[in-house]
Amino acid sequence: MLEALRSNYIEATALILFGIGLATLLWEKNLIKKIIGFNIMETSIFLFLTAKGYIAGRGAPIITDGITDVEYYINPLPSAIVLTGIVIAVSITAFMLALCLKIYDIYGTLDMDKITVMDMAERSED
Amino acid sequence: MPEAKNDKNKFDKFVNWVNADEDISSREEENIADDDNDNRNDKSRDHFDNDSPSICDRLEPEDFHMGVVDEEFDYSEMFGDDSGRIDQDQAAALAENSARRVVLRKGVRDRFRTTQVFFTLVSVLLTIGIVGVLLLALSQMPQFGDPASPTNNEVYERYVQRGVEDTGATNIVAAIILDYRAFDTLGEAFVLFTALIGVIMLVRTSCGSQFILVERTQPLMLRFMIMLISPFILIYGIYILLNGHLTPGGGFSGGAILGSALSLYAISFGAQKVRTLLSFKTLLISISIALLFYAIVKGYSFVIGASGLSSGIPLGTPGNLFSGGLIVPLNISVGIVVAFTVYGLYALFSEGEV
Amino acid sequence: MVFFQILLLGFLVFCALAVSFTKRIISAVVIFMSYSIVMSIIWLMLESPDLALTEAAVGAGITSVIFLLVIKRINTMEEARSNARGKK
Amino acid sequence: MQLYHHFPFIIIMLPMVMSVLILPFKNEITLRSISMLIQAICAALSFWLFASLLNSPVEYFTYQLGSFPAPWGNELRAGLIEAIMSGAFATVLFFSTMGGGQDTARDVKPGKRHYFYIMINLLTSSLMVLIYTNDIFTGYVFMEIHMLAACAILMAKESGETIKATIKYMCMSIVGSMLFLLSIAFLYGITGHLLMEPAKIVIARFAEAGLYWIPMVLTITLFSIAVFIKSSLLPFHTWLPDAHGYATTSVSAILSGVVLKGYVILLLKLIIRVYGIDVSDILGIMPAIFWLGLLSMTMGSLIALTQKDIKRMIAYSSVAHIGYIFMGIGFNTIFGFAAAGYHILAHAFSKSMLFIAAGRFINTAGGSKNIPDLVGVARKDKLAGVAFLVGALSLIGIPLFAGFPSKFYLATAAVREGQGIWIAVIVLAVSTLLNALYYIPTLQKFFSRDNAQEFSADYVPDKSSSIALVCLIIANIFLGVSYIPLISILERGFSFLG
Repeated sequence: MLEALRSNYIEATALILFGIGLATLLWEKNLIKKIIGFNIMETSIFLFLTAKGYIAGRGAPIITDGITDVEYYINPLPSAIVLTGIVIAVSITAFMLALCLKIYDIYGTLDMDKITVMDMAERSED
Repeated sequence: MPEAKNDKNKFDKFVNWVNADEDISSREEENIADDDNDNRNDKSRDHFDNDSPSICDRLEPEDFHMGVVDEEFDYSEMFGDDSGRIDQDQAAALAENSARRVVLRKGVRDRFRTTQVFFTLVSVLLTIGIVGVLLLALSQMPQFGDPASPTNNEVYERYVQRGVEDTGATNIVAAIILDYRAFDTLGEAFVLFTALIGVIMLVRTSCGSQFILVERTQPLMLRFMIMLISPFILIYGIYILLNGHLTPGGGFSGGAILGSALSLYAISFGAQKVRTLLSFKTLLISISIALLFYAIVKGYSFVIGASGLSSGIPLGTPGNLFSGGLIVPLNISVGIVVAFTVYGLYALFSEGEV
Repeated sequence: MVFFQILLLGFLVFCALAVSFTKRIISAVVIFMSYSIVMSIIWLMLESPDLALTEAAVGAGITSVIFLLVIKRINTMEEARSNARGKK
Repeated sequence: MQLYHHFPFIIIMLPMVMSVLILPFKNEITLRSISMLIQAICAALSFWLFASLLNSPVEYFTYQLGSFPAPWGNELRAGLIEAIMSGAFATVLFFSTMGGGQDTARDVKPGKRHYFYIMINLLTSSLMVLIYTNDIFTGYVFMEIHMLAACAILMAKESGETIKATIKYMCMSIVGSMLFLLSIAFLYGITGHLLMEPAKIVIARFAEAGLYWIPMVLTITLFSIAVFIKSSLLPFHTWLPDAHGYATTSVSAILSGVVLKGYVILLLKLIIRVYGIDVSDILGIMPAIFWLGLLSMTMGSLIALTQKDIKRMIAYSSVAHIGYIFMGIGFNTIFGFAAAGYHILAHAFSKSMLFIAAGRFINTAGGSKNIPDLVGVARKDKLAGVAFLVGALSLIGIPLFAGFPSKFYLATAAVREGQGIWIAVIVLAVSTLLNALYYIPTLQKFFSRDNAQEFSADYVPDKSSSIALVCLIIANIFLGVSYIPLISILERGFSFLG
């Protein structure tokens, strides 16, 4: 198990980053730190995918002067997927940050615990 | 920066509020007072609902902030007409109100504490468990970077070997994005469009842009440097955009660079200058046109491809600028969508008004 | 080359942990900026230049700018709120 | 290449293009009628596609997007199941938009109306992609649009609670999509394919050879957990009551009836088309889905018993009925899937009707959602009372209404399935009893004559919501009566979904 992880160490760090991002998203009180946690999780999966597409000793998938032999280029499909994924991550971050502004405007705080307590207080009254 | 003062003492202030009995002057309390009154007659807590036009007239430029003015809680109604004189029944109601609140707070505080500890424990165990399982699964996955891994199958070979003759683009990643799997990129452009519309719904104040914001003029040094740099950024962005199918880059990165060039210009020379060139209406219209162009042109090539005909679009000689068949116009349209969305997001987040 | 990759990956893990342990939000955002810059360098070493360019332009560029703008907006709302209460 | 082969593509592109085209319109009526027209066209095209598929020799067809075949280019695939589901969901969307129109006009501020209807159209088109796609990563991309659009319409009402509900919903469903993306990464790592059929060939080969055992189990578990979170199965349901409780009427109807189900259809396609029934049997995830379904059925109904707010009660009953659907999926047999599909249809139609009727009750009672304040409200608003009665009875499982045949077929699926027969039948009976325990008292309160509140007469329900309720009642009864042909079509469809 260990020497397998030693050989694909990039994917191992990607999965550790995924765990850290998930912990930050679930565990962090402040909303903006939750969104940073989400971004860390997202980029870690993209790192995992790009590492999947990498083939040792082969270059970037730009066909140079007509050589279309497979030996010279890495797998382009993961790069295409991750390119699409990065822009999705930006749009979700923008949407959530707009929500943060709105939440701050109403509740006066970005701290999810305070908001849940206010909610508990409110619901326990009616 | 309120959150900047470390959360510890802010939270303590909050905890003393939870324990405090008489002093209900802190801001959280204000919100609680908001919630009680609104909730009693159960109108949902619409701070912004009074969209009578008068709200825009009362706005002065300097406190033209996102919705802060609407949210102001007018104490005068709550404490009689002038804040000095409180008559008897209101005082009695207030006393009874705060007594009940004391009882409530103890229940809330304990419940809050238990959920807090339980929640942190669960998420710690959850993440360690998930990471452990993932690493276990990773140990069985194919090795990093070896050519014999299952991902190097016929899909990869065709993309590399016949990518140029199929699509005419030498940058295979751009070929995949804009020709082989163009439907994903269509979804991609619509994700950006959805995010922009969502942010507009949330952040754009409804008072329109008749307010000329008091522009803080940037220092001369910044303006001079930006005046020097921005043409090069624009040229670089356009280069990346147009040569997307030849060199690394393409619609997304080129558009992002152009968008940040626009935002840079707006920062230094004031959003008003950019607004004359690119008002909210033109921004939305140009994004819609770019999206429609992508959807219709690519829709045509989807339908033609599905019914087996060959779309009569010449692929051109690979290597020179207009060689990728449909890839270059699609790159431009995706670039426009990304650039204007990026500028729109910047403008919405910085002034709440494009 | 491998050592340099391990160094960068170590820096990534350090940044990811540092985000949740810093007190101030602005330092968390700055740490995240460096995180995405280092990520685009790693993608460059993994032979995918498209991703490096997009991550640098979109990930490090736009996301961080939006984060900082939101923090600035929250500050101005905070001051407007405190002087609004002061004025009343 | 007949005409109906192009229908799935048209059904997807029409709402997408229209969502961009309705930017200039501002007035509420035109926006709503355009969106409803689009949804009606999608429903009509889906039923036409369904009819032409019924009597066509081939069971399903794949629609190749662009000029490159399957493993290289993108692909849509349409069969009987996809046609029925897209038709049913488009109809439910149509009636929910029509039914809740009056509340939307009041709740959504004038400046934001056309953005609201842009999001409704984007929701429609991304839902259709989730149903028709044959590519997992396209499913992920449009799942994000689906989530963003659902959050946008959820917070269109702009009160404090809806914004907090949206943040909670978004945090949960972001974790869901991250797990989905991670399992796509793992699946691509071992199979090298993103499209479903080529991936199935590779996975079948690995299953025989016993290669990559843990990654395969991991991918199917991550897919299932992602869909559990997004369709609010019990342990992951905490976002649902706030989201559905505080949204406007049509948004609650859409969220409950349609948005939850799009992900379940995607999971069904993944299980049947990527892994296949026998491989997923070996992988052993199905009993977990079965037991989570049972848990959610009972606990959802128990929590719904304790609710005082009418919309939160209906929201918790959605959690229970999602449990029924996942119990049906957990059997991992064609008949189990057919019964789950039937319950998806029955729940979509009855739940949206309940929410529209509840919206009208709340309006007649002057905006208060607590059941004690709604006593005798059905006397005042007769049509909404009948609609609520039909919806509640169908969800309890009274014959002649949509809920009965689906619960009956879930029970027969349990009897046919070898393991865990008695537990399933017992839990089905218990949760039906629990359903009755919280629906019947509320019905009595609504229809009670004594101590009825006097309701101010200023709220007059508009005609379109009455039409929507009448049509939904008819559809509910149709689903309840014509179960024999429907279950055989569903069975045939699911056997060819693979």
